[in-house]
Amino acid sequence: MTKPLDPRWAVLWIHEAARVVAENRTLLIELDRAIGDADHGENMDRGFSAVVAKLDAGEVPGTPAAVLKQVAMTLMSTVGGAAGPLYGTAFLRAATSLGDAEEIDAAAAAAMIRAARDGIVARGKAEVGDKTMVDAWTPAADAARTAAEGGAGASDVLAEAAAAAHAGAIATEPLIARKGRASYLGERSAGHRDPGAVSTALILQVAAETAGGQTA
Amino acid sequence: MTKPLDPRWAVLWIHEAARVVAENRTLLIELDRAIGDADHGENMDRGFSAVVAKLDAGEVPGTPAAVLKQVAMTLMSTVGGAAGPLYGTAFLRAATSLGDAEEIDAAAAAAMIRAARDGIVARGKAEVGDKTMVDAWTPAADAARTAAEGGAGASDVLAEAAAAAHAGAIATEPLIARKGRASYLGERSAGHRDPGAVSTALILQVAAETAGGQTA
Amino acid sequence: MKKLINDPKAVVNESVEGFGIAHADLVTVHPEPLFITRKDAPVQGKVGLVSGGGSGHEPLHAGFVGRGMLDAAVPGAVFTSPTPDQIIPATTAVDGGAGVLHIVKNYTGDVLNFETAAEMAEAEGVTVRSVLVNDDVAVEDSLYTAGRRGVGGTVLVERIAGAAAERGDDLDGVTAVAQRVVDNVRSMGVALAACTVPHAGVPSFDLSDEEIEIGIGIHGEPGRHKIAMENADGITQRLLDPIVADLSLASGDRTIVMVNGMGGTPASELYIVFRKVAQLLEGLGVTIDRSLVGNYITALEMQGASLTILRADDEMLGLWDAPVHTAALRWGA
Amino acid sequence: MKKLINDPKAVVNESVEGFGIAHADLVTVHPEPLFITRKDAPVQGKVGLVSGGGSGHEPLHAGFVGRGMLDAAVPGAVFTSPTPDQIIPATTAVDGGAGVLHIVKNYTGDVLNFETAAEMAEAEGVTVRSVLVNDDVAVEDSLYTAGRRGVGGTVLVERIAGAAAERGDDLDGVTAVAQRVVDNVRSMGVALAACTVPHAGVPSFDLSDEEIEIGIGIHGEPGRHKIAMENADGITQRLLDPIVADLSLASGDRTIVMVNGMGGTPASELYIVFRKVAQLLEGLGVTIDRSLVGNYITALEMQGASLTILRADDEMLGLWDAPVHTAALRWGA
Ligand SMILES: Nc1ncnc2c1ncn2[C@@H]1O[C@H](COP(=O)(O)OP(=O)(O)O)[C@@H](O)[C@H]1O
Ligand SMILES: Nc1ncnc2c1ncn2[C@@H]1O[C@H](COP(=O)(O)OP(=O)(O)O)[C@@H](O)[C@H]1O
Ligand SMILES: [Mg+2]
Ligand SMILES: [Mg+2]
Ligand SMILES: [Mg+2]
Ligand SMILES: [Mg+2]
Repeated sequence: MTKPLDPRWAVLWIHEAARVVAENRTLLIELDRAIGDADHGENMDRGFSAVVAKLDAGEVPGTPAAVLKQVAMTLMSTVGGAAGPLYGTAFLRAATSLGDAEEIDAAAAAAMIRAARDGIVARGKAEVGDKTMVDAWTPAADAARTAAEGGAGASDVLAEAAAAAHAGAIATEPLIARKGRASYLGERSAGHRDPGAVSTALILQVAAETAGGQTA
Repeated sequence: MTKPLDPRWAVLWIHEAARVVAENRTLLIELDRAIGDADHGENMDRGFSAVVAKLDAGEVPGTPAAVLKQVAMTLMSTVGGAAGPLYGTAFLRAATSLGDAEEIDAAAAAAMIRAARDGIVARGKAEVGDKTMVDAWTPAADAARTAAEGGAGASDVLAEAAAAAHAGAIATEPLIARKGRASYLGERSAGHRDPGAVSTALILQVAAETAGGQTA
Repeated sequence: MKKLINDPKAVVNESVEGFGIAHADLVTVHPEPLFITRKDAPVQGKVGLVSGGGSGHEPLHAGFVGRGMLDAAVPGAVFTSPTPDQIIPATTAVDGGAGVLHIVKNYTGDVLNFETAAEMAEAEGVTVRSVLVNDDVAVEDSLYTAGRRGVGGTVLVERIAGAAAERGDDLDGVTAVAQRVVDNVRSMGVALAACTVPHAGVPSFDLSDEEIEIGIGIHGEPGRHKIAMENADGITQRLLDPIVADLSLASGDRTIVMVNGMGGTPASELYIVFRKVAQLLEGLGVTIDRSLVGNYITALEMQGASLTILRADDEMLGLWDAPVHTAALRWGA
Repeated sequence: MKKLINDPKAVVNESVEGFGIAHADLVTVHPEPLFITRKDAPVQGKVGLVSGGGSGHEPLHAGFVGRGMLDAAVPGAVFTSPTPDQIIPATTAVDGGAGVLHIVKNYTGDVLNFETAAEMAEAEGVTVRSVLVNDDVAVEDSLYTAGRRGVGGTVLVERIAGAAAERGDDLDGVTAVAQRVVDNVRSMGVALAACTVPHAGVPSFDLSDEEIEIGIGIHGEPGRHKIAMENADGITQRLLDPIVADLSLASGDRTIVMVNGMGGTPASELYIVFRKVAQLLEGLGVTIDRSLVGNYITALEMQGASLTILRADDEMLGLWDAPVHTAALRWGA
């Protein structure tokens, strides 16, 4: 039951992202409380609520890229903190990578996730293993490419990306943070999952679900 | 086993008063915490420690009055709060009432307690039933007079005073305070004993004990 | 009990010592017996202003020693009035020949100790007057009780009387201005959580997570009653109403408003309270001509706030604006 | 959670609104997007100073807007950096033609949002420079981490750079002075109890009655490590030592010292800490030439304190003394 990844899908994805972020607001706050400043859930919820309000107020844009660009601008101006510019850049680069295509195919889906990931790295200068959202986005981008190269459909590309992001988020648990607020804790940051990696996994998961994708 | 109420007794009494106050420091703080500002035990302990230090540093004065005058001055300059001036005045008036007698007889003992009580009322303007130390001192003064008039010895006069002060302190429990800090609580002050009445009973009790007095 | 202290018995001495080092340009600390004077005391020909009381209310009183405010502050033990042997030398030290005004908060202990000290200072040749601050509307004022407590209004009395003394008013004049402030200032406080007196080691009252104490003073005493927790706007209304009623504030009245933190409440919350006070007074047609928002008269680390309102006239506003230079209040200098 | 607030989501807006009413003579509050400018902004020909960051650190930053300090403050949500759409108009609003300096505390979020805003403001024709405050010695400074945090030193940077701007230094000059302060200021903090972020509703970390957190920041983060509770003198030594080491403070050095309360600690305790700092520095032959003791950069109602030391030169001391008139820091005006 895969769907065409058109602008209406993009809007649906973002609606679901807002829902899953709201649902996990407390979890994300708790994760951030342990190694940060207890606001990631609040920041993301505030941002995605604003995004949904904005999307609902207008017509559905003509391309997926136009949807994601709007998402980027709204996140940038409502999330704040580290996550705001990082997610903002991620969605902006994702939008740019899509050009004015009306539908996203498998290669485009993989490229979109890669672009998002590269944008985050460009802004935040974190590497894999620094215990940040990069530890979810990087395996996601890798898995998406592998799936696309292996002939998977666009929705399954998203499903592989989501699964990899999820595994990546879990794998942040033992790491000692070297970027972001958690780095101030030094060794005390080990033993907790990174909140931004977890929110990344949640957002990619609903991308896959709304697209109807399945992992191989 | 009654003793002559001479200057050495006065010094002994005050030493015992310091001990009993120190022993009951926490109790007096707790009582004051309930309806005041949690310092009565600390204030009295600070004051009586200073009194003992002062007495120990010098010769035993020639008269009981001289001892009590020194106690008064030291309490006045170390206790602070409401209790400082009130106990200071009480000991000062008690000293004055004794003149330069070298020993305290039954009539003098009764007069001393009356003088102390009247000094407190003159300074603090509280009446019986206002839930203050006056509710211990007043029955003490009355009982002392009755005992002296009934032919009791000086030490038994003190014992009757102490017993009456104790009963008076207990009887403050249901009262609503109309003077002192507890009055700010209005009806919430009922249900707790007045700390100053309790410290009064303790101090009079060791007066009687050191004198070897017994109640009838 | 966790506090940034060494020995509970040394809290006042060590704290005042640190204060004296930090503000050596403004004050002199006299250690034994303990009191604080402004650096240039006695100021010849100026009425001297002395206040004092238990410690734990910082910046009151030492933080208000300096030009345009107090000449001396006399700190007692925590929440315990100072003794006459401190108040007497503080009084004589700031007498510049024009007499000294004692600003006394209405507590039995403060009243008795200042009374004794005034008598003795007079015996030493200093003319002393007293003014009794009793602004707390949480407490019933009656002949048969200890009367209302002195709380936040004290700050305003010290500032305005201090300005009057600085401009050269004589003792009667300064006393009259101080009394006029007392007559026109009222306060009301609330606690969200108690404080812990160092020598006691346990919180001064018990309060559940859903309760607050309305009508508290500044000594960690329980208030007039416990009520269920409310939002800031609701609490503010409860603080304001009895003050407005007691002062009969009406349209056209001008005021100086202080929203004071009890020590453990963040400034952001005090401004939320101030916002509501401003809205409510505007609704009544009462103007806020000057204001203070912050920690001015505290109860250690108590969480809560108090509201103080002075119905001000031209002279009070003029005196308010005159230069003041103390550790905790400074402008025009 | 008991707080003097209404809606957790409205805390910042309502608080800033109250602040704007209380200080209407000093500042203008721009509500949508939220930022605060000094009343007379833009000052023609003067370099504009903009700072900002998460809320909950009051009086930082809005309390430091005014003559001789900041031209604009940009408050984010509690403990959350503000967004570019707030920073950009704040920047353009205070550009008097001489360019704008962004004073940014070193947190990923603050850095990224100010970076974006600077780019966009430049695109609108404003010359923007940035200085990054990173004074917290609790955090290792390394190329492979986010570097040290910006904490108490920010207050000193804002004051001294503000004075330089006020006297007419150009953008390069103001930036250079600000950077010199950054290079010479270090801080270290301790928490005795956590704070509660309104939207989170639970304390930001758990601490037993016998433990304290050493090396905390200003966001309710846990510190570098927990240690057993100590007395004030012992804790002060732990705050001072790493600062002295990092700055290589030595006999003859002159300093500006700030003992800062985290929001829930009484002033009396801060002075006890200051007393010990003064004793220890005197022992090292280091002089305290100026000092601040009080709540200047807080973490809501957190109990604890931080120590900030700036190795000062003549120019810094001169700029420090220049008139400043803001809600939270005022002298000479
Ligand atoms: N330099 C960085 N690169 C990539 N991600 C980062 C970086 N710094 C922080 N993050 C991510 O941001 C998340 C925190 O976001 P949030 O709590 O909303 O902001 P803040 O840290 O400013 O409070 C972290 O969990 C981490 O995943
Ligand atoms: N007006 C008064 N007359 C007599 N006793 C009083 C009066 N006011 C207070 N007291 C006594 O003082 C006691 C409190 O003393 P203390 O706690 O040491 O001083 P403070 O009330 O200043 O903290 C009360 O328990 C009461 O017995
Ligand atoms: Mg965070
Ligand atoms: Mg008491
Ligand atoms: Mg007391
Ligand atoms: Mg944050």
